[in-house]
Amino acid sequence: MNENEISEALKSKFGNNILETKTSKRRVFINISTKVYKDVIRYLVEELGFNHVQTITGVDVGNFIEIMPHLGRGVTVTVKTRIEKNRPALSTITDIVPGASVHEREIHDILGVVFEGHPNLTRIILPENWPEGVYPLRKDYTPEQPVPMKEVS
Amino acid sequence: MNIVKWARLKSPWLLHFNTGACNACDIEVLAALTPRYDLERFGALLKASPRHADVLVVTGPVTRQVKDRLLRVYNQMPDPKFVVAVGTCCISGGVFNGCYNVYPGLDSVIPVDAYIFGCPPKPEAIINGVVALLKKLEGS
Amino acid sequence: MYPLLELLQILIFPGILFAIFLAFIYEWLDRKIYAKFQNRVGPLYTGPMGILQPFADFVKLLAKEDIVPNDVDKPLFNILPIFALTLSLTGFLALPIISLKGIISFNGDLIFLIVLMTLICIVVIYAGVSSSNRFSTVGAERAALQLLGYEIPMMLSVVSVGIMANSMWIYEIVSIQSNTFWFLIGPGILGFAIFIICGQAELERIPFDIPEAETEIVAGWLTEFSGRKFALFRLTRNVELLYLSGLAVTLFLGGPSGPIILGLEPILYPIYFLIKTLFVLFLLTTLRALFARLRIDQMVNFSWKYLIPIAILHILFVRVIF
Amino acid sequence: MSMLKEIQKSLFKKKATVLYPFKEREKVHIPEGLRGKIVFDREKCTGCLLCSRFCPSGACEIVVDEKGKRPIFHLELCLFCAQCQEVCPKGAIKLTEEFELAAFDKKAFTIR
Amino acid sequence: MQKEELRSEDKKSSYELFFDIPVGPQHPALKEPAFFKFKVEGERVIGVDADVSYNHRGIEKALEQRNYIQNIYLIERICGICNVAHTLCYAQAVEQIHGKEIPPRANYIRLMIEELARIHSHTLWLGVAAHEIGFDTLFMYVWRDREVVMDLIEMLTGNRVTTAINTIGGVRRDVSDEAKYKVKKGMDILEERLKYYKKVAINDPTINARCSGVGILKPRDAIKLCAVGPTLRASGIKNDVRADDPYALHDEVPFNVITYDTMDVLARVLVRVDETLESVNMVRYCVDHMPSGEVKIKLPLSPPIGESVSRVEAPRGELIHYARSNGTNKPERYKVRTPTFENIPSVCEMLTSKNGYEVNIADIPITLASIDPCFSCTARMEFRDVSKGKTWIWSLEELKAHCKKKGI
Ligand code: SF4
Ligand code: SF4
Ligand code: SF4
Ligand code: SF4
Ligand code: SF4
Ligand code: SF4
Ligand code: SF4
Ligand code: SF4
Repeated sequence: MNENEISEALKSKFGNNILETKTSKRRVFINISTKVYKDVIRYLVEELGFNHVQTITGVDVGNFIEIMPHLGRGVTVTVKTRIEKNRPALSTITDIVPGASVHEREIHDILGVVFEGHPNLTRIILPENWPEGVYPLRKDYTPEQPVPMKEVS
Repeated sequence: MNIVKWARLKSPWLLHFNTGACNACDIEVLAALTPRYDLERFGALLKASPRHADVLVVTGPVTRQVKDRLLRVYNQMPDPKFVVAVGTCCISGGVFNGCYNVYPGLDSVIPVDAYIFGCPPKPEAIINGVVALLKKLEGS
Repeated sequence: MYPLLELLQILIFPGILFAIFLAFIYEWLDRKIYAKFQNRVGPLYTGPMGILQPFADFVKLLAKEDIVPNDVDKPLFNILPIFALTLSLTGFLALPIISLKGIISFNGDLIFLIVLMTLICIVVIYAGVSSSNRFSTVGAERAALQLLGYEIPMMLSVVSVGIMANSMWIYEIVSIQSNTFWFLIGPGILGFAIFIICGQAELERIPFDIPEAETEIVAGWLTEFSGRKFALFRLTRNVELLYLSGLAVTLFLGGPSGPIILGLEPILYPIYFLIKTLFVLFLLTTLRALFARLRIDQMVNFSWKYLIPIAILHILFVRVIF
Repeated sequence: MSMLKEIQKSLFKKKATVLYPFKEREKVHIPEGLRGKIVFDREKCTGCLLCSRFCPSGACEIVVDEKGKRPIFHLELCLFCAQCQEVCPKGAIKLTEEFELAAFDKKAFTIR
Repeated sequence: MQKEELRSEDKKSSYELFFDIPVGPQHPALKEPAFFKFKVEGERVIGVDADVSYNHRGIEKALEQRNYIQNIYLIERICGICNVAHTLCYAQAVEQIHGKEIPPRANYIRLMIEELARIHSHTLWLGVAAHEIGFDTLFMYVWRDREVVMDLIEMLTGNRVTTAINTIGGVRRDVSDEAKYKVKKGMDILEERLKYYKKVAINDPTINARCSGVGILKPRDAIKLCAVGPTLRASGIKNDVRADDPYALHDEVPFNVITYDTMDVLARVLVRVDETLESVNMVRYCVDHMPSGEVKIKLPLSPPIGESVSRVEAPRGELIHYARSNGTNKPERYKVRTPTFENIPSVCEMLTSKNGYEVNIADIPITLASIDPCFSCTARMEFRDVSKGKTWIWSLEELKAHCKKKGI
């Protein structure tokens, strides 16, 4: 299945909910609306066979957070969806691909996105004593006093 | 030269501690034990327990999280003990210099006796460093 | 006159001092041969060919700080290293070296030696437990399990010699061997093999270095010992290495006997003894270089599935012949 | 038992060890182009600062002296990546094959 | 700090009734700090907890603070062992944003160095695995023969481990004819030795006792848990980025994807040994077919606005970089996902006893080692600076100011 066939298949299945597609050699980037996020993933994994989650990237873009699972073993399909920063919630995909668990936990740690339905959304990357509600990769992450390294020891 | 000092110089047992290195230095330290280089010529053995070691060979930038463990291992070593910092990022942070999670060099955490420069240093350079340290001790 | 000579024998030659001296040489040889097998040189700059290396290690450890961690069982922790060394040296005294009789020699001393070896292993277990360190405790646990594995076949192989000689007295065993034939050339060979394998386990060397497996449990029961105490334990190990090869020689290779020019026995006997023990040492080192470490359950399995049945069969076989 | 054969063979084989640093020093493998200690030719430098701009670790510090802005190299920070050598338009920087860089002082190697 | 001051603190050794055996930071089985907490019952492992953050150095954040050229060397130090894979992946990601192809000779050199590094990494691993199960003689032999490839890498790049050869737009050094000759000779030696090691791995009784039937990962679980690299291939699944998503001429240079289907540690050993043999052939092919020409094209320092996903088959499995540029000379976001991180769920699965599958304490080191973990890269998470109950935080601005002060 080549790049264009994938995006066509998705477009015909989800219609207007596919906002934008971009393809290059063995890379497909698709922008989708959040409400079909899980359906798109399920369709990709179960119908089209993209059953490998390479990773999930999260980027803070102003008022939104962009969540991008990268799927596939040959062609990489990057599904992009935007969620609001004030209410960062998205349904989990661990029930479809259990291996996505670590990546969702990572994003939960650094961006504070809650993956609804995740069985074990605990710390994986940040230390135990990191304060609740502080998400280091958000752009509005407000600083306290920066401590120069030399005085710490 | 008295016999205790002689024995100390001839039997430097190493403990290797990685404080967050990129592994390149570690594999070079390990390589220094293998047939081509064979640190055992100098009586050096790689020991697993800090209680048995004389020389702490540290590689990698000292990260915040590892600092306590490093101190603990250092304290578990019986006196007299020596510390060798291997690799740029152990000496000063190197490429991670100034990063928020990294101390500016091993010497800001524990006293260091010898530095081996390189990123990573050749196993020969490591041997050279160990020999230099032993020579210095011989003179002192 | 006589007591003085005996004292000299115990303390110097072929007693304690000689044993310690030889133990150092043996460790050096062991390390050198091991290195040679691995295509490298091993200790080189400590004395000629690095021969003083074990001695330097020992002196250095003696002079190092001796840390007693807070929550160890202090009396035990302090006394055990000395106890272990004493045990292994005592064992050495019972080996015949300059004559066909050891310094300590009485009817039934073979049993005494077996008990000694078990005692050393029990000291090891206590050492691990007394350190109250998790690695040490696991090490001790493994040492105990391993004891279950190798002790029985080892005893059986020793007993088979006893049956062949119809005696449990080392002096008699050795003299019978020197008069007739060495047991190795003949029915003893299987017993010898079993003894060597079990000896390797007793010494906790690859493939049976399970109780101090470096990559699994740091240094096992030795983890918490430092300075003097560690030095003593290391020395114990070396004396034990010597002692076990000596015992193998005594039981299976005719002890110090060999072609004799009358009147020169006190010189020739030790020489024969040394040559034979070196051969055994070489075997032990080869085994060390040849294998990977087994897992504790595999070791026990191996022992119960193969070693013990073979040892029992061997005993039956010997019993039928003699 | 293929291992047995091999270790028997090694008993008679020449050892692989190179007795560095005492003997056989010449046998140490030092290929051409090894990235070792930096040498800096102060005369050639024009002070364009490119080296410092591309140095990944800040080993190349710019100081102002009588000739203007000039780099100094702190080897305790240097990665020996040769990026400065590559980027320097005047060829003032060169990484030599000198690799024996052990010292008792962190600042022992500061190249001016 | 002074020695005396430090002395007073620690004379304790901890004792807990429930044995938790800490493996890691400073445990001989792991040559790098990572923390695994095992729950054991006697010698049996019943639970695993992983904390991969001991190696946190601040790399992803630092990447956003440096320009594209400086980042090459920082990326390289995510991991010293597969630095080639990292720089290759990085260079490809940036070139993709530029939309430029690099000259064919550069691609050949890249591929050759990549495969040499794979040989180096796999032989290193074979040695370490031997050491893990206490087979020091094999460890010494493998590392002795590994020096051949180390010398070649040193000759080609100027350092034994950190190669610094890939750069944006090509490679930094050309390969001379003499070097080619030496590479071919080295490959002959290696091939013979590797075949011998394969024989040892298959025949040696103790290796078999320790490795077969240990660390089982079923194919179904492997897919579910998204295992990658030799770990996946040892479970019988044919998957390799070099074949599925060819980059840097992997579609021109012939090779086989190796799979074994016994799913255990021994299979992982054999997969790696066979893969190394494949690499030897690929290096030979590269040397024979290398075209002449340029090795580097010049690209502007700042790529256009865009994003790219770049994948490379690192020695430990699929490595993926995601780059997003905003038109300046520094990346907007750079994400690295390393093979070890992806394999962590799988190794936790391998290390938990259940349904009659028993895991022993003694199996921990070799099982952990069997995924060839490299926690330098695993713990490369983004932004975090907590020390002992005290938290302080830097904003981007402050970080930048700090960087300027440092002259970066
Ligand atoms: S100095 Fe700060 S901003 Fe710069 S690389 Fe280090 S951590 Fe990142
Ligand atoms: S000095 Fe260089 S090679 Fe060594 S650990 Fe640090 S970054 Fe890696
Ligand atoms: S060298 Fe180029 S990128 Fe750097 S400051 Fe000068 S013009 Fe800008
Ligand atoms: S070699 Fe690299 S790290 Fe060293 S000064 Fe030059 S650019 Fe900086
Ligand atoms: S790049 Fe060269 S010319 Fe420019 S400042 Fe550095 S050394 Fe001088
Ligand atoms: S897994 Fe990561 S750290 Fe390990 S070698 Fe690969 S890239 Fe390097
Ligand atoms: S790459 Fe392998 S050998 Fe190196 S540190 Fe990681 S696990 Fe250990
Ligand atoms: S955890 Fe993240 S920030 Fe820390 S060193 Fe690793 S990659 Fe860098």
